Amino acid sequence: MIFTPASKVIVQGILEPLGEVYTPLMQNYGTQIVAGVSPGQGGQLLAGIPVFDMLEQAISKMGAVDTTVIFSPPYAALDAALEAISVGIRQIVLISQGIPPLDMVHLIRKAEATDTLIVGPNSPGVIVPGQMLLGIHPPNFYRPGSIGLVSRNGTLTYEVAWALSQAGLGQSIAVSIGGDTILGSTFPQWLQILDEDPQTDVIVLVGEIGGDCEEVAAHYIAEAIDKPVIAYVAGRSAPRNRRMGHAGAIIDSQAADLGPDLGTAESKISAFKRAGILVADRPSEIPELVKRILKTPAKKAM
Amino acid sequence: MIFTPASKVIVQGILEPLGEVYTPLMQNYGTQIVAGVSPGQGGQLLAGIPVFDMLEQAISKMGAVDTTVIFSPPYAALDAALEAISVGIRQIVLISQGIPPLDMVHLIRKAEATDTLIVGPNSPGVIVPGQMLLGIHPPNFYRPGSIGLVSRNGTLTYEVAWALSQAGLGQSIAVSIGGDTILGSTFPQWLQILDEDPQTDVIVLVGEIGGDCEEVAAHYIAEAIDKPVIAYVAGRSAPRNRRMGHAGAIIDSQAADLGPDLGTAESKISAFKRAGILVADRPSEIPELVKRILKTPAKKAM
Amino acid sequence: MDLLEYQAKDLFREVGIPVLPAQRIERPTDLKALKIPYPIVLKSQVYIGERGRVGGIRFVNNTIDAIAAAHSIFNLSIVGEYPKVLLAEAKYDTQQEFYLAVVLNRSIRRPVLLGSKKGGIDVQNAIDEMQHVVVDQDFSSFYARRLTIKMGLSGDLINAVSDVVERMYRLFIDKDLDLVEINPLGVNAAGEVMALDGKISVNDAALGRHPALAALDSRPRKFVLDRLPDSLTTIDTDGQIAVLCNGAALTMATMDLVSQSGGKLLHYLNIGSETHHDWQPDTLCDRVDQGLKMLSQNKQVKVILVNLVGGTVPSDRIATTIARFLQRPPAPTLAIGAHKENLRISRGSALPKLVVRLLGTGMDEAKEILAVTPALVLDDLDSAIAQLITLVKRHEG
Amino acid sequence: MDLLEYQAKDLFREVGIPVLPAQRIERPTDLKALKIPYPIVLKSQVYIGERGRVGGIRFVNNTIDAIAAAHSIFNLSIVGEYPKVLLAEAKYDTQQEFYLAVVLNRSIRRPVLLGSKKGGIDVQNAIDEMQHVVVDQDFSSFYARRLTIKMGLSGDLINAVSDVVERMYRLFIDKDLDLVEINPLGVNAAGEVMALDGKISVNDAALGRHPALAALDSRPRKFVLDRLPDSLTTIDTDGQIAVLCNGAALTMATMDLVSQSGGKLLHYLNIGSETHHDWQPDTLCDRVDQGLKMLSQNKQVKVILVNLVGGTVPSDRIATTIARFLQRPPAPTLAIGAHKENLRISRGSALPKLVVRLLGTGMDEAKEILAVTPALVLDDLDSAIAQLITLVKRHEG
Repeated sequence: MIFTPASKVIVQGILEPLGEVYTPLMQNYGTQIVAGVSPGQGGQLLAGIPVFDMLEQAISKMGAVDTTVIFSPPYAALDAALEAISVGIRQIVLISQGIPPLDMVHLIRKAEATDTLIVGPNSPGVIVPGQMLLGIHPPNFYRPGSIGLVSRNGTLTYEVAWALSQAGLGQSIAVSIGGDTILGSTFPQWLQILDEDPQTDVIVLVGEIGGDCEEVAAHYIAEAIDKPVIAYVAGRSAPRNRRMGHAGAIIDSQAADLGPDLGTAESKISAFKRAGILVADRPSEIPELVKRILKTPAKKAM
Repeated sequence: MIFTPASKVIVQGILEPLGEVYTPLMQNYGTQIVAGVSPGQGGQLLAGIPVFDMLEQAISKMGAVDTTVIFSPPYAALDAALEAISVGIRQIVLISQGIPPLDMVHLIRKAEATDTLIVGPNSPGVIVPGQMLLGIHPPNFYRPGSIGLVSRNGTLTYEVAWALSQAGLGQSIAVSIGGDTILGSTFPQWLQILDEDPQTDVIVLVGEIGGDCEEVAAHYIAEAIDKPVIAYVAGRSAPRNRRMGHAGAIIDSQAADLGPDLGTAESKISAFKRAGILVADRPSEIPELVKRILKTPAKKAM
Repeated sequence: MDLLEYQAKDLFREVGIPVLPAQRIERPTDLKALKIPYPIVLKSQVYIGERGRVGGIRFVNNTIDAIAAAHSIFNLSIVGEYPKVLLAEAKYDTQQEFYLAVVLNRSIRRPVLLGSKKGGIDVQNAIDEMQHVVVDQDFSSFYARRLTIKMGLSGDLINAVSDVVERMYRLFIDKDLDLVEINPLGVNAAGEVMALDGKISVNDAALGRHPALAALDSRPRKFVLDRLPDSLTTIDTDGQIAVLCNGAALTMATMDLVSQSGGKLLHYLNIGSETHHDWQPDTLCDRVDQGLKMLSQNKQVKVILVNLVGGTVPSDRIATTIARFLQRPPAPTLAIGAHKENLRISRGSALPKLVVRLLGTGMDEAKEILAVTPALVLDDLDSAIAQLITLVKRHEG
Repeated sequence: MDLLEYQAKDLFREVGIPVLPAQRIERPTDLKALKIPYPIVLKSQVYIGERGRVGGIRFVNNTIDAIAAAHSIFNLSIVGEYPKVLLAEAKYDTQQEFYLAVVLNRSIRRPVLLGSKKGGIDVQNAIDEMQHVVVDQDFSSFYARRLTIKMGLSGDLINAVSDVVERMYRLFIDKDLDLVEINPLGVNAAGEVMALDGKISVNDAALGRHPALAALDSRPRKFVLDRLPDSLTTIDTDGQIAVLCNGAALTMATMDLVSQSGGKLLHYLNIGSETHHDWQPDTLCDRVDQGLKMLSQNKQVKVILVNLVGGTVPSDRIATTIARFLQRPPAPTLAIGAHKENLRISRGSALPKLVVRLLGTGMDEAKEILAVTPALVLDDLDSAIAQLITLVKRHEG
């Protein structure tokens, strides 16, 4: 597992409104937040956490950290992430939405060159129920357990986590790769992490319309994932060519870049079904399908 | 040795005037030039060498190459070098002068990330006497032998090579790192290569005023080089703050960046002397010093 | 945000992409001060494509014909849109027409250069021969040359076309574009190239750092970060249901459940998630209030399903907001139909019924607060949907 | 290429670095049309620094004083340079003055950000507190912040100053600068920053791709790639020797040998190396001819040492060029002394003696060709130097 309670965490943009609300919540949940950064506001304290002007000052005082959670304003997020990479941080959680896509392209190239894991942007981050929170997941919807939950949205992820928890199905880890068009990590990356995680028995993937993430994930699951996967796709009734609220969820075929049907719920559901993956019709069906799978012996041998 | 007669070589900017003059000379000397590139002029032949519009076309037809010699115009040289790196070439010889320094900064970052050796710019390149020529060294001044010759200039390098050859001292390899301010490789890099080269017994370093290449080299030789080194520095009588003809040879202390004396001939000669390196007072003294060294037993044990 | 053709060409001119001499025409009489020699072409400046097929592009040879043509183009609606300005442009004799574009590919997360030797009006032709070059590392000119070679160009055209592609790419990066397209790039007998039509989309999220571009479009934004949309989307014109949720995927999942249960949805409203850097707990309550007002202004909405999955805001605070909304004296409402003409104001109509499903902390208090209001409160989503459908059927029956 | 202060500030304004309201004054009467309110400062626009100490900067409170001050600044030579234009600028009340610069460090081969909390006229103060930040990878704002932290700034000044540094860096990259410097950056009581003086050097090799910048300086270039210099540098005003070589280091080595042998060098001329992409064999011969003409125009030159180490051009071709030069009827010559006033034209004076040392192919033929001329031909450099010294002594003796 990459995210353990022993991980030391820094918060960039800690004095942004969102940082001020969520940093104490993360800390209360058990996350070891050693410092915060807000350029020009160094010297303050938030919930007892010292705030610095720069990451390198924080690290020279507080020691090395493993992970940063970034609440910086969207046009400052790329710089915050590059600053983190420059001081050797290799796990970055980007919460803010509205980061320009070309900033993400720049960051992804840098992350690839330095083997850095990026979560987000426009993501509630990562939660390891009962252990640590890196972001804004509402902890009360989660319970410790063995379901790995991966999505690219926020509140629907909480809804599904709650449905699982209510059904007695706790979660090993839950992550949203984020709702923007250009994302720092991909479904295959996280499916691989969950496949290798000894705490995880079943993977639940919550998808939605737009792009081809789910199609790619379905293909990857069929090829490389041994653990059982349950999928759900939101947006069957969404109108075409309408942005549903975040940049990621739009079905379009700009400049002949995507096939005309790629990105629809039908395309995604049929990709999962072709790959032999069970698809839930509604959120409440997800726990039912997980229970059915847990009762049947594993389909694939290791 | 990195440059062997078996190396396959491509010439970029082969149909530039300089390329048209020197490519046949390189080929006659035994260099295996498999193809040339000149964008927009693909399909032609030069001295029997096929010319392509792009490197990847050349490689897909002629097979992989080890080294590229670039004669492209100065503002097209960065792109040519990046094109070479993108197809996996890891040895680049830049002949053209006038490449903007910031283009070199960009290229050096890329070269460092991909472990690519850059010679030049504003350099006659590399010659392995009797075996291969990568650039514009006049071959008739060189003889095969065991002196490794490294410089950052052109015609003075030929002069020294001729003096050595006349004295019966052939060369294992001769390289000029180039006369511009920002160079793709450094004296320490080449001193290391020559130190490790089994064909090389003595190293001759031909320096000149400007910058701190020689000071850095002197320090590096004292720290890391086991073979004997003879140095020569041109420019004892050069006026201050006058560009002598290429961008590299100017003594300046812009924006408090260099100490006021750094870059003078005195500074360089005394750095060599402090490091215990013999310094020739004139080019004709170089062969005398080499002979003296070859007669005395090696000062440093391996 | 899309730009009009003349705005795209202004940017092309700035970065050295060849465009024809041209002049903006804001009224037909502007043609009397035309500085371009005849013959010219007059082009309707609308956001919709394919204007040529419906008469939005006219070739004219003199001022009298030009003024007449301008009058008719100004009065020509193209899929409902009238031009505010025309572009008068010199003519160009093309021998070949190419398609060129730079677009961000979200799947491979890199910009992609697109090029086709068969550009022009017939898009399918262009697509059939489309070549792709992924710009996987820092851009350099060779990526543009690679595209031209894949397109099958040779000789001087390699350098002429790759120079245009390179400038398109720089524009794409400098201005945070989602798309820059030239179709067609005309090639004349001398091998000179000319951007004859162009399309540019600026990334909405990046508009804040390009104020000059943002100022080019005065229309209300379809979707603006950090605030509610200016207008509602109609899903089913017969629908009587509206849903109000927080978060895009939750909104879609809720809409799916309504549709799967046979409900007809008129409107949906996503009041946004909590991933804005300047989000504060008050933001959510303010938007619930504004959202309920927006949805209840259309009297065709009979039932609103509120489905909010809470983060930090306790449910009782949200319940208080909803209760306050329900207690307010009814405001004048607006029936928003498909056409402007149907707009009419009706006073004193009743508020829609509310089915409220909140997930979060403080649920007991929330229920207490809403118990004294007409709102129906349910704990789980499936029950809320069932209740919604029952209510709608009761209303219809 | 250096820019004048007002040219540097125009670039600052373009990229959003705060500068004061200012106006160019080309003649004192321009001050009558001044748009900036008094008091103002008038600044001599010369390339030399330290103009303040010699009266090149004056504060004035009204038009009459301003015109008088302008007259005196226009007539004030600063180390030999008269201003063509003055800069009239508003006054600024500074509380602190910082030094900021971006410069390319040739040793570490990266741009470096420089900053000092003690800017202003006393450069030594700035240097004592100078902080360095190497931009080792792609630039991002945090490099600029790092500089401000190292400078010891805190609070809002961190963001205000790092914003200026960031804009300086973008300018440095976009315009291929060797140096961009702000000294001082003024900070007023409200914590606002202002670039009060600025210096920009554009890299000469890159000027070809910045035509707008190249056009800012009409003075003849000291050194231009691809052609000979416009004027000769004088080393020793008593000297009678000139050397002509190909290549900078060879020129320097040859000068060193002359000097080591007790020769007094008047001029040197490096006719360039063969690393121009458009170099052709004819280039060398043309330059030998032009170079010999340049050097022999000064009748103080008694002996020219030609030392050419050949690449591809056979020595006999070079010898033919030299022979032709020597056979040409003597042209009017110019005595170039240290001062303009000494310029005089003398006709029919004899050509200088030539000592020729060529290294390359075709040496036998070369010697034959030169045997019939007054030139002395030698095989090795040391002998050529010895011959040169003998000739000079004979001339003196």
